[in-house]
Amino acid sequence: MDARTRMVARAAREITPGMVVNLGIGLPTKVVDFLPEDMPVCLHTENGMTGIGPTLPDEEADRNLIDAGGAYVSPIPGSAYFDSTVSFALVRSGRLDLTLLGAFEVAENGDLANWKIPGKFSPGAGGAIELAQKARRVAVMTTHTDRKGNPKLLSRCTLPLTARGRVARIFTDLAVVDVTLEGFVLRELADGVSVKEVSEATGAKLILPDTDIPRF
Amino acid sequence: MDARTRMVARAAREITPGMVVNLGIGLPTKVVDFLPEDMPVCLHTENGMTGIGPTLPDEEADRNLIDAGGAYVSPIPGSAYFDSTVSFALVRSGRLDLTLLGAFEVAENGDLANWKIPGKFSPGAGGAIELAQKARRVAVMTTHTDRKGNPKLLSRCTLPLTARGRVARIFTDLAVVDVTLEGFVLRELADGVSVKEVSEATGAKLILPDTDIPRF
Amino acid sequence: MKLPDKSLSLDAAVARIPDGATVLVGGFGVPGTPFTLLRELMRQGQKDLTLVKNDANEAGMGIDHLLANGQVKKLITTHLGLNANAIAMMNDGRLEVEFCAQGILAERIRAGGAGLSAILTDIGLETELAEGKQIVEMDGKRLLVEPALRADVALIHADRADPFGNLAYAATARNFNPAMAMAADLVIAETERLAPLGGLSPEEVETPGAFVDQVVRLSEISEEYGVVRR
Amino acid sequence: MKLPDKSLSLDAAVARIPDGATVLVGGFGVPGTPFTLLRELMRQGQKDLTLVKNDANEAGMGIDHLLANGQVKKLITTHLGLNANAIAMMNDGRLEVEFCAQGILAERIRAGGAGLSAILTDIGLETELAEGKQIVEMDGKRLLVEPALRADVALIHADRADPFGNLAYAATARNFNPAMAMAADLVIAETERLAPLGGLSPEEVETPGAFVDQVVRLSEISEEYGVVRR
Repeated sequence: MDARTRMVARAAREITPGMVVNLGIGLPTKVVDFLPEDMPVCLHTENGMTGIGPTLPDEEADRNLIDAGGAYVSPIPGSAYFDSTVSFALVRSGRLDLTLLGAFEVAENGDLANWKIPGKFSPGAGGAIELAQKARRVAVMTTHTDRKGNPKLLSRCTLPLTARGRVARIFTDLAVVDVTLEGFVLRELADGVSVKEVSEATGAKLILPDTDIPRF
Repeated sequence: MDARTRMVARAAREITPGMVVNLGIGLPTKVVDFLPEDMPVCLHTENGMTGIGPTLPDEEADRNLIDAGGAYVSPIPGSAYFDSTVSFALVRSGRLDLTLLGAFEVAENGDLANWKIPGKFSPGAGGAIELAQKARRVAVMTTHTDRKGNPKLLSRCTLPLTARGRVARIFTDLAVVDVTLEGFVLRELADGVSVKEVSEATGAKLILPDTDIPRF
Repeated sequence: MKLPDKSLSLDAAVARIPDGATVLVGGFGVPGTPFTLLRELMRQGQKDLTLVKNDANEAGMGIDHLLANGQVKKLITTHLGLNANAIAMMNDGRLEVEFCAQGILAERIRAGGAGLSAILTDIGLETELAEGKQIVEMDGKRLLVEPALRADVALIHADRADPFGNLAYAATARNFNPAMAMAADLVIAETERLAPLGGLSPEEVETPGAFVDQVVRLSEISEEYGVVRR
Repeated sequence: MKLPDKSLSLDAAVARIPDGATVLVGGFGVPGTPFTLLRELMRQGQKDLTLVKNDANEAGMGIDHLLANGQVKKLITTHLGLNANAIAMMNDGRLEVEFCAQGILAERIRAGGAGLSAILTDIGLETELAEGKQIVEMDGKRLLVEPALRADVALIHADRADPFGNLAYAATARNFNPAMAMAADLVIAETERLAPLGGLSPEEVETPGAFVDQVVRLSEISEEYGVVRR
């Protein structure tokens, strides 16, 4: 497995039996492939479905059945379709146990920026603000640094925020990092990555736990 | 036809093709029997149905299908069932063309009191406040006087209000009376009733039109 | 991946309701009232309940059992007209009653289920129902703040369900059930028919199971649903 | 008594839309977008429209035709990410765009359809989306006032309908359609299948016909619904 695949596989283990989970567009949707077949879990997509089944090839696709990212998905036994008001009622009222989201920046105080780069990219936030603000637990999946090597885990976000203080955990290609009252705490290391590498790639203080740091 | 039946038959003529109509509990529901069979009209009941069909005898009743007054009703082709939020969305958003309501008191300024007699009868207003406040047209059906002979059409209501200034027309056993900016205007007289009788039974000034007063 | 199973026995589901709970109860008159859950709640005897229901059923039926049994301290409702016991208890000061316009009660519950804080409305302005309520001005218009009503528990009656808690309703037995089924931390649905997962089509589901915590299959239909001969 | 017939031809229905109208447009991506109504609106050329839609479709599809044709002065939306034309027009100042959080846009429209004046919510507080919005304090908490969004016209895509305007939808082609179908003074629904009265069961109706003004039966399914191969 490459670093990205390991990150996805590790993030999948964040999902525990019984959860209702929304997987953000992009990397997070890949998590589906790593969920145990018999695990009781309910996937939600904000365009109006719970119980998301496998993505279908074009020739088997139902033109009326997509997820929020536009992928042609399928139902499983117990799926339900509903409209946008019900879909976000579920998000805002606390019925979403977990959301996994992408990020431009995450701060050590749990702030998240993932929808706007002023002057460069501002297509609107879609459902991200409500997912980030209201899911019971918010975790982020992102490369540890951007394409130019700049850190995405920062002491403070510089971009317009999606939500304040809501990110609990970050999965990257290098590490699993928790957001605590004291700041970023390193919880796990990717195979072959050193503490020093993670520290240098992080734009804020990285607290090391007293205990052993597991590998993933 | 007795006076009450004539009132009901006259009120039925208030309903014109294409309307969405809510008939209040009691006398107003009797209006159904006087609607032409081929008239295009949609009856609404606030517990969650449009397209109300005939009331059924007990032995043919569906235990899950009642109107807001508890009568066992039936569907017609094109009926729809919906929940209470949708039902009152229809009322409040202006989709209800007409409601016919009962009254304790109606005032010459269009105020309506039909839900509470302090110290005697205060079971709650149910859906009456929204019906009276938001139907595009509000008409009242009531006996002209109460059981003791006291007028129910007054210069001002004495009881707690259901809605202010919303009643447009009143059907009674004696007359059809409109609420205008000048006050009550006599529009029609029941068969065998004199202008004097109506005036005496009315607790406010009754304006007579310049034109002939039709009989019903 | 498969969807979780939330089916539970009647007594175990109702045992999750604590004393002092605020409880939403579905139904408008008879249809949609969760009579079996209510009867079990009477049997278990949880106290100091605040009930939220469109009406108080009729004397000797539904929530009237809980009222008569002294389990209810407050009732939030729209109309008590068919229950003389409830009116008497209210008049005697044995029951605190808060009245709400029917559609506004539905919207307050829905707002609770939708994670909103309140709605702004002109319904009830210039009537007694506005007394004591917060007023907000918007675009020069005075509006009432009607706070969202979210509860500890919702008791729901469904026509059909699956073990994940997907629910469908019959005819005018919908009424307050769909909104209430979204608006509590513990949503318990009794169902006349329990299909296996996949037994309800995704199109016919009216309350998605993600809102529902426990599903109780009725072993018999309460005789209180019988057609009332008046 | 029978229910009124609201079926109308495509051109006559769309001809009821005036210049300057605010128009709600159903759909989330492709599913549920009323492509045929939109194409006719482009053909007829009504101007100065304010559109409300979850997204701007993709370049060369749906509302992008209206944007390219210069018929739209303002767009209220949640996300333009898939339409580079729309982003370019916004960046060049040729299109005014108002962004709204997705679920709040849905709730604002629903509030318009439910005859409410506004909702109070904490969504977007302490973000850019809160800028310039009215704030209300309730129980010591600051909340945003999000005004109801009611429009002149709603363009809806249904899977099935009857002549009274009762509507049912397919799978995730629901999205914004049910809320929008309640929230305009002129609601026009195109439908893939038009059943006779009674052809939809009262249980399967999702939008009651009382909210709908005109029903247009599609003579063919727009090729824009074809599965997008990316």
